[in-house]
Amino acid sequence: MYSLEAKNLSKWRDHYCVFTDVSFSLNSGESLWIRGDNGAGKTSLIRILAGLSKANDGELLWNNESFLADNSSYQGALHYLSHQQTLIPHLTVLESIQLLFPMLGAKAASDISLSLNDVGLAGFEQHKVQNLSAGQKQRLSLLRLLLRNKPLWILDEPQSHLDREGQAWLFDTIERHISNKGMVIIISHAKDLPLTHVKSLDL
Amino acid sequence: MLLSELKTLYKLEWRQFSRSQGQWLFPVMLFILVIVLFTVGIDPEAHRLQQMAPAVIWCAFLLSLLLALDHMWRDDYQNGVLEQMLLHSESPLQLLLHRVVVRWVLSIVPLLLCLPLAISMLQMPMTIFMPSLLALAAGSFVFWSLGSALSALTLNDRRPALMSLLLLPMAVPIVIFGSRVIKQSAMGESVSGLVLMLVGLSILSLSITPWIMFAGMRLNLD
Amino acid sequence: MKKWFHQWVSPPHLYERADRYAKVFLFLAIASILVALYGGLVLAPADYQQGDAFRIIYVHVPSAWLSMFAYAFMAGASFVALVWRFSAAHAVATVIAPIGAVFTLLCLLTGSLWGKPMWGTWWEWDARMTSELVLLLIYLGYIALRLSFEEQAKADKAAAIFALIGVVNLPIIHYSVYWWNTLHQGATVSKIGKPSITWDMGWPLLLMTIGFMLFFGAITLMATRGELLSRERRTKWVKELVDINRGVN
Amino acid sequence: MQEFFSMGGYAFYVWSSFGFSIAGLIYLYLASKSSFKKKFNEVSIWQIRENKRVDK
Repeated sequence: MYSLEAKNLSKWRDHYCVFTDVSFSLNSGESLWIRGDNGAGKTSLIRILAGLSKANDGELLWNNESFLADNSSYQGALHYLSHQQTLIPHLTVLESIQLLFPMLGAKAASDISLSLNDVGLAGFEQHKVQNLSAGQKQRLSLLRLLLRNKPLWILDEPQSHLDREGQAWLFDTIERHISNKGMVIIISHAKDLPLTHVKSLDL
Repeated sequence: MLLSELKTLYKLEWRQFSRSQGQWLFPVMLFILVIVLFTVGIDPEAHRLQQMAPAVIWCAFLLSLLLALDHMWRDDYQNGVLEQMLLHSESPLQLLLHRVVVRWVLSIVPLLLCLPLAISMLQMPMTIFMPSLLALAAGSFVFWSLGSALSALTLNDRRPALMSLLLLPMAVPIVIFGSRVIKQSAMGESVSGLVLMLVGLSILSLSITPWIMFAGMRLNLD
Repeated sequence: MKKWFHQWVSPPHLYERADRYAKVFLFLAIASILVALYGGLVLAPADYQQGDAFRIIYVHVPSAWLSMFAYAFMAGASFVALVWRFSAAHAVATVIAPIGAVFTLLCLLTGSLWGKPMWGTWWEWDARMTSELVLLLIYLGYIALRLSFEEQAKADKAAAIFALIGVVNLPIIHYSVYWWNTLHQGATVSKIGKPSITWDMGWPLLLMTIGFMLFFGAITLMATRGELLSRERRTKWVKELVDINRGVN
Repeated sequence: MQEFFSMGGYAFYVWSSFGFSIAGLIYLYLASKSSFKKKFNEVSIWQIRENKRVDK
């Protein structure tokens, strides 16, 4: 069982306040949906949670222990997917999985064709990433989530570029992760998230 | 754990190098072009060429490296790979340092292979080959590591010129010592002291720059 | 000691004191510069080798000294700001950079004007002139780096790091240029022997340097006040201060 | 007096050096002064705007 708690987080950029007094708590088997208008500071918040940025004020507790941005037990437990697709254009799909993803915290896949089948990219092994469509790139970068099992997923608009089928697959995967006692923090512009046990946080 | 990480890094860098659609040739082409332009700017008589040669070789070499330095972090910064690498690495400092060294080797080897060509174009004796090779390797490492640090510091700036303007004033000592190596070895004098000086500078830069790189990245990723 | 220092560099305290000190410094600076001008231009005898042209030393050397002193001060402030997180030190470093650049430019200009009659050329690749030119480029780089950031906090950190890189590099540049210069020095014939400075030539130089330093202190403090206000605009003391001066209360 | 201004034939170099230096110092003084004023005005305008925003 894990728990993540944020108390009164605030972020400033010079004299401009990005957000103040953000608090939430999240336990295993729950997900947090971060909503808000453009520029409300969703990405800033999520980057603080991923340990890439520091809050100016407030506290973050992982398993009831406070951590600084470089706490290794917390860092080792999370998987952060940014809104960028985090792919190198002139590698092939296969090379991305074998070489790039291990650099980005995923294990080398044991059965590549099976995992590619999972995200609907079977048969594209030798295609270069730059030749894939935006949706296919998104599927490929989501594959990283499956390659190493980490309890906390932090996802910045994961369903962008995905078609209906892709979205269904994505939310199925998230749902499965949550029911396996995982935790998910997700930014989404969707009107409605097809997830159970979802808390929402409005910025 | 770290070892396997580094092994993956080497493989990844090599794959990117071999897939870069000839991009590794651009610095080499620039190197030759600068020498050609310098030469057509004067009357190419042997003694005049020999007088200019040390400066021309060094300036052409460093300018070509600038071209390669521009891609040191920028591409990975823009597509988000850099932050993920730092986030998930066991030892980000070492990872960055290894990447700097790998890229340095991949960039200077093609340039050094052109050195005999440059020497003969400038009508210098081939005896200067070995000393200048050593000096160029050591001097370029100082330049390269400082350049990587400064480009990490200027990641958020989209204009590629800023890093060059910060870096080039710092190249003054390298060019002074380095071109002296070429000049003295052409006259048959001993240059080991000068080469050692450049090696010393590269050790100094190796001990300082990883911290600057790391700080620069943290700052620009915030 | 540390507590005292902390209190002294707290922005409202610095802001308030800076005004007073700036006025005192400015007064002393103008007084000593005027006396030194009189001493240097009228009282000091002409040099037996260089004649009256040597008087350029009274503005050239103080600006050269200030150009380096300002850099050292800026780097020191950057170091303090990075290590102990004094926001006021970042403000000081910010305002020093352009001031230091102006002094460096003055040093190059006066050096060039001195070089023309003595060496017969506006620019001689003299070791000091060359490293002074590199220093100017580093100042300009520092300012450009600062301007490239939108966010002040980031600009502060990056610029401070760059200032410290410069501190390591400048001595290396300086000595390498000296070494380079002595190697080819044989070719140039210079009219300047080592000018042995006597006391009646020396005191105006010393006084002028002190005057320049006081002046540097005064304008740095004045500019720092504005920078502090701008950086601390959210704090209570700035709000009160602005309200009082606007007569709102 | 004539002799003083001619500076032993180096008048141009000596006087322009001193002229540039004094001009530089005056420029620095004016620039610092005006930067303080500029910053002060900037902050007071910012504060008026901020007060309005908070009142809303």
